[in-house]
Amino acid sequence: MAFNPYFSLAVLFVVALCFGLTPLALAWLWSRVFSPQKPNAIKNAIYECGLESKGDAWVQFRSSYYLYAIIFLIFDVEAVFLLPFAVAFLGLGAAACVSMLVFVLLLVEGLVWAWAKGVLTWA
Amino acid sequence: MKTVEEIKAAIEAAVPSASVEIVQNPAPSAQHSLLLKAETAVAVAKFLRDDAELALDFLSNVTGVDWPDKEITEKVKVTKMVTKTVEGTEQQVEETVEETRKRVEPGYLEVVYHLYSMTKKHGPVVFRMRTGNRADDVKLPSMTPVWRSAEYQEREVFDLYGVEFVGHPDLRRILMWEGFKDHPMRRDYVEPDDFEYEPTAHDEVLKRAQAHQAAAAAAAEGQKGAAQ
Amino acid sequence: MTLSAAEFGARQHAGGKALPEGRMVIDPESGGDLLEVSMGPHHPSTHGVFRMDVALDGERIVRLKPVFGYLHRNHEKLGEEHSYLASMPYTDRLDYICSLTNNWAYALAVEKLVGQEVPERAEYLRLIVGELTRMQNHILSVGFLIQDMGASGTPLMYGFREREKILDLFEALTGSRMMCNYMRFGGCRVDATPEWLDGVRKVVAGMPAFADEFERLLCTNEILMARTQGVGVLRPELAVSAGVTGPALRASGVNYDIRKVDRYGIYDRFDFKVPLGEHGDVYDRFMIRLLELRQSIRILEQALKDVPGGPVMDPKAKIRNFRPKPGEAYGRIEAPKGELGFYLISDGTGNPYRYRVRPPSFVNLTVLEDMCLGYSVADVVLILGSIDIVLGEVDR
Amino acid sequence: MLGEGILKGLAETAKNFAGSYVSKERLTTVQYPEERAEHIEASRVFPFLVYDGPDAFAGMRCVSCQICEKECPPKCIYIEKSKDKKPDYVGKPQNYPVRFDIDISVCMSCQICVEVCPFDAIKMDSVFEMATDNRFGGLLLDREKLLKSNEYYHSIHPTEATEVDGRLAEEKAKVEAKAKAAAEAAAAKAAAEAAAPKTAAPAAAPAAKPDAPKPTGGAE
Amino acid sequence: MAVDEQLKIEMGKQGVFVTTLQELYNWGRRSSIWPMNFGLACCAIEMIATTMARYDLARFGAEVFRPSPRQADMMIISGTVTKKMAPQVVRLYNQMAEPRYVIAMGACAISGGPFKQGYNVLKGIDRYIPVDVHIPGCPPRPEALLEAFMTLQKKIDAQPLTGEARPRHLDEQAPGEFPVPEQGAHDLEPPANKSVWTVPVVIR
Amino acid sequence: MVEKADQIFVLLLHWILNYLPAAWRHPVSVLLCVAVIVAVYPALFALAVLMERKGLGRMQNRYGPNRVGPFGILQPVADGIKSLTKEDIVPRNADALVHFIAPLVLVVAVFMGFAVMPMGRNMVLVNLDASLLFFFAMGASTELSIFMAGWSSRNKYSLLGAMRAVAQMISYEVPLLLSTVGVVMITGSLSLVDIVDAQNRYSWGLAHWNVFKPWGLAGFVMFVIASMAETNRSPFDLPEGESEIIGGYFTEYSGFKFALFFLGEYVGMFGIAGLGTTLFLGGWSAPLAVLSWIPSWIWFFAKVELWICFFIWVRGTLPRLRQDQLMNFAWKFLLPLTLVNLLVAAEWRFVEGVWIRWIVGMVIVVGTYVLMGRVGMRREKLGPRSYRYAE
Repeated sequence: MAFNPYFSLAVLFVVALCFGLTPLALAWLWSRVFSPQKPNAIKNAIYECGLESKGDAWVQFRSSYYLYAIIFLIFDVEAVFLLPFAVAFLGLGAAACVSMLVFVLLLVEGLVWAWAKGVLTWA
Repeated sequence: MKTVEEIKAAIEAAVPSASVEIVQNPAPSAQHSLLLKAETAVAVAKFLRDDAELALDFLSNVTGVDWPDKEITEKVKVTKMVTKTVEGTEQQVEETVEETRKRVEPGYLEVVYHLYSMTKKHGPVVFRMRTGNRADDVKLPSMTPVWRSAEYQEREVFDLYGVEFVGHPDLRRILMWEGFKDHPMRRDYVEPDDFEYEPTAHDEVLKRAQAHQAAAAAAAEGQKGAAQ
Repeated sequence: MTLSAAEFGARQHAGGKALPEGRMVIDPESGGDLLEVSMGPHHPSTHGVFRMDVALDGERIVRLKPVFGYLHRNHEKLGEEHSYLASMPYTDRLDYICSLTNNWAYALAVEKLVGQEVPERAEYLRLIVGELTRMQNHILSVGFLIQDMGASGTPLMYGFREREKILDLFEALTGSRMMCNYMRFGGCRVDATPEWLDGVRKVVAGMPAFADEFERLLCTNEILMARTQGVGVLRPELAVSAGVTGPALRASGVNYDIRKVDRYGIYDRFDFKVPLGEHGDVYDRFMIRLLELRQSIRILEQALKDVPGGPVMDPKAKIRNFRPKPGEAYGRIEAPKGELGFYLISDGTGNPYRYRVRPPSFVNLTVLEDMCLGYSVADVVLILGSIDIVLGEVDR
Repeated sequence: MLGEGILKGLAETAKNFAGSYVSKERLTTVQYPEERAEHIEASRVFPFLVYDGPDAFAGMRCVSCQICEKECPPKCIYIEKSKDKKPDYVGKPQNYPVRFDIDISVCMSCQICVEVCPFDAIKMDSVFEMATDNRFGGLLLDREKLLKSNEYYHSIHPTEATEVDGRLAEEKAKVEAKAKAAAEAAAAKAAAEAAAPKTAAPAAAPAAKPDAPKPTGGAE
Repeated sequence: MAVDEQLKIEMGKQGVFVTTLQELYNWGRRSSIWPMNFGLACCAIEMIATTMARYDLARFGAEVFRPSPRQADMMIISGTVTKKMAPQVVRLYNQMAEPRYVIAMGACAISGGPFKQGYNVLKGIDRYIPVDVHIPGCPPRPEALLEAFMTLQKKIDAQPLTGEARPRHLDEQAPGEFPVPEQGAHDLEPPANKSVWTVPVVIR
Repeated sequence: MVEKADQIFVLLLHWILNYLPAAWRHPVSVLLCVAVIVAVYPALFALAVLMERKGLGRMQNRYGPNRVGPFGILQPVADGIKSLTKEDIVPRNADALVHFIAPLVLVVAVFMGFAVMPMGRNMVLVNLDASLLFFFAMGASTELSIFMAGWSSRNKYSLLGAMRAVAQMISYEVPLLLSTVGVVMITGSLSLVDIVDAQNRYSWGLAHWNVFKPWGLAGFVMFVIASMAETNRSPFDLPEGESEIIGGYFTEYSGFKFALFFLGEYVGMFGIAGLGTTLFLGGWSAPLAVLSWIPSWIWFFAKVELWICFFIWVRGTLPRLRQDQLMNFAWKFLLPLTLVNLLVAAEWRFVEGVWIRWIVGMVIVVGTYVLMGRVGMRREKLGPRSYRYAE
């Protein structure tokens, strides 16, 4: 009887979720029965070293964060291309390997370019 | 290193309008000081810093001192014209009488600076400045443009004594919170009264604690009465 | 948002541009939101209740305003309300890591005020405890610095391991681990026994091994070097103008050690050198402390060779009913953190008319903003740690 | 090479890790409630009052001169002087404290009270286990709680206590000798009695506190 | 909540269950007290020394110093609380999650100590927040802090889960908020929180 | 006998399943396996926390927890009970839903990774063909959870922590992934089961672990470094950065939600340690043929624990890096090195002769490392210094 392997994954997902939810539920139950939660304005304020928080934390961040994300994307895609090649590597000839090398070198060139442009300088 | 007298002479040679007084220090330390006028103080300070021989490049210490108004009781010999009956006739006679007079010597706030030289490795040279009085005429020139190290120390003097430094880049309270009204290091500062629980008090504190205790006891008594 | 023109002007004037070359602050008006964060008063690495109001651009410091006073305990006011003797235990609590050097500075100022002599044995004892204090302070400050850098306590623990040995010595001599209250005007409170001196010799003999261990653990660590070298540069001109003293000044290359300049106590009898930095960055300040630790060992080795006999207290000295003649005096020593001075004005009564402490940590903080601008949040805690402040002294 | 310093550091911590199983030097923990660090003689925490002999009240050395109260920097001592008198250790009638409170929630353990006491009546204890959840009751020590015997004093500060004992015995001997002389020569009796409190002053300064020129009792 | 009340009564009937639960609960929170990483002054150095090798607070499972009040169980007020700092201390205490404990370490934290005559020094943090254990000393030795820690553990052990004697955090009626004092023109306002600070009268 | 010990869990499972009707067997079998995963790793987490606290203690000349239960072994239990009964605080301005979901996402993601992990011979929940990719996919979603936590708290420190975390984790994702490509190239499979099987061979009594090959050794070292960054372990624990940004992304979490983060982080550590073990240290196989009698699952867990011990050791020694250095290290040092390592792996296949390919491989990888290290240090002007003295 062949079963879908994803069935197991689904079970694991559900169980792991329950694993997280059960103690939270228990904690909630505990607070309902014994230890009442006492929210108040000071307690539920944002913590900021003992002071009242000034200004909002949700501000626009500088673009350098996003540039990293883009380069990451490039290299992650590269890895996606690399992996099938890697799996088939033992069966491939030198020519295929060289062409893959060219592909990698192109990406390296991109990295060097970004490096030279200062994209990789964290501000 | 030069003596105070020599420094005074050098200053007066360099900054002609500066009139510098020497304040003698009778203690064995013999650290005499120069009393500067507020108007010329910055120029003098710059001279002290930049003069090749003095080279007092290091301002070590800035101190505020409060000298409150002093009530001086003194006996003065006064000569005045008195109308007297001398030998039957009224005459204006000059007479010298000893009178007890009370005089209020106005207080002032004083700022004392201790200078050293890091290049010449000598010091200290002490100079001081005085405000006109303790209430409204409390402005003195800031030394922060000359020596950065005065920045926080002058803020402290401003906070605790109330001396206003003209030319200070950022004169705010430093030790006490914003919104605090008093200058606690002044000698007439009245401390907040929170002596409710003082089991081992004496003197001043005892009196205050007792006042609190009496009030608390009365309140407790009153509550008891109300409950009954 | 940015530095006001006046502030900037003051900086320029005082011999230091706001920023050394190569560092720049992005004009906050031009775009990107600033994150206004308060670091402290409750913050793991502000060494107490210090607070810095910080404006961040990403993680970079655009503005940093130190806020003091969270430990303002009215030390000076209390000093004016108490007798000269009663202020001695309070000085312990100024820089609470090095109580004995505080004692020393205060005793020195009062002795200057009244012209009091100190017996030779007492001078030796003062020097020994003073240098022990310097050692434990430097060990601790380096430990805290690495702690701020994110090490999970190990260097700090090793530092405390050695510090406990020194504290045991303090306790055996003065009765207390931290608040020693040991010195008096004209000498020291109690004499040291020969066994105690042997104990000191033993601890001092073990110190070089510890310094070696510490150096192996840290000095060539690439992460540490990367974190500290070139960070928080303090240029010598600014340092002098801002009155920075102690290891922080010497790390910037200025040769100024009050032990050498004033030659107070009996420092002129011993052969020691003053290590000087070149770059004035956090690494230099860190290394200068370790090198000074070795110099302290050297001084102690020499001092412990022959401690003279005799009284530890000038028999003419007065303790109770101590009333100096009117006058004033400023006495200072090279405390582990820099120049610690006491300025006393006497009006002839039993209490000082004015009792002023010149705290090294407080004045050294003047340059904090200049050193931090343009660096990241992570560097700020390092720069602060490398200045080595103690809030008891900053706020008094 | 990059990473060399890191490896050196790792070796150092590994050495300490392994060393903690073999060497006392590398496992410095003293497990407090069960083990205790060696008692250091000079160690001081809070003050206590010494009494001689078996009876705490009769042997109380304090004559309530209130010097310590005055000199205490944080003002944590409160003394109420008695109206009547009781004999002190040399037999001379003296006042005694009806009330002697020390607020150890304020005490800064500075030892100045001990230093200024001309009667060796107040000494420093080495008990530090005073943690309490009773703020007002637990931290105000009254006379009964403060009084501890001379034997106890000997047990915590033997060297110092022996010196003090010697000094007191000397003083007592002097007084007794004088009294003897006085009994023999009735004329000198009055003079001897007048001088008795003064004898506290010239006692040889011991090593433990050689500095303080002993005040001659009372506030000067 | 009616259901909760019923549940409580039901559980009260099953006394044994509650007792075991109580023991487990008390054992759990007693054995895992995480202090807040919070140093104020001199005593903080001794507090740090307590966590260091010689004294090793970690033996009790309490070396997990949390920098955020949300995850901490215990606040060691280690040092002088000035009037400038007091509002922050009270706010931090408020921001801790229940159950929370306070140790006032050293003379300054209990009463202002040697600095109590100062104009900027709060005469005891218990004027604003409830303190569980006081340690006298200036500063207390590290062993004294360990002893206080064990005193706190004993105190926790003795706390019942239900009933009148239950601790503050289990009581729905007990206040969960402790007002933060304002910094006024001359002093803190109010000078004390009357609900936690009642002064006994000293007879003189 | 040896085989029975090795397969004890598998046999146990079969024995249980025998008593069930056939239709139930598969679901129950899955459920049991999942239950084991969800039970074993939290238990290991408790053990690791205790080990960490005690080990750090020993490194620092002290005992560490030793009072709660015998030798302190009940310490994690007490911590658990405490966390369970602690009040749960949600900041007023926070995004409550995201704030609630974030720890769950973390826990689920880290557990999902174990689905493809061979924990012993025949002990794997799902043998996917692309299990390596699956693992990385799951690992990447932990970033999401951390960002959710930091962002939703609306706390400035949390936000900084979240930003740091995202930047750090995506940066190290690349070298982490690329350092494993060499293994895939030589093994020719993305299935972790196949990768272990490929290493479970012996020549002269020594196993064919990937770490014993130049590309494997280099890959291993880089994997270790990148894995420390991926799991936010010291010296890459910037998102938490206690001394800088308080608690980072979990500053505002209390009670059991915080405990879940704590747990998730450690379980994630096991996941990545397990993956590293599988890829480079031969998974459940013994290092020496003579040691093959020890059950495979013992080998696996022993290696994982050893890995954790190394993490603890590093944590006890090293200070933290700074954000820009961290990023530079990933992009300018690790990434080029991983690419060079691909060359080495290719060289391994094409060059004949055991010794020659060994030497050539080592020369390439070590040479690049030394060169780049030297150039990097010089460019950043880093290095030991000498000091002058004034008299």
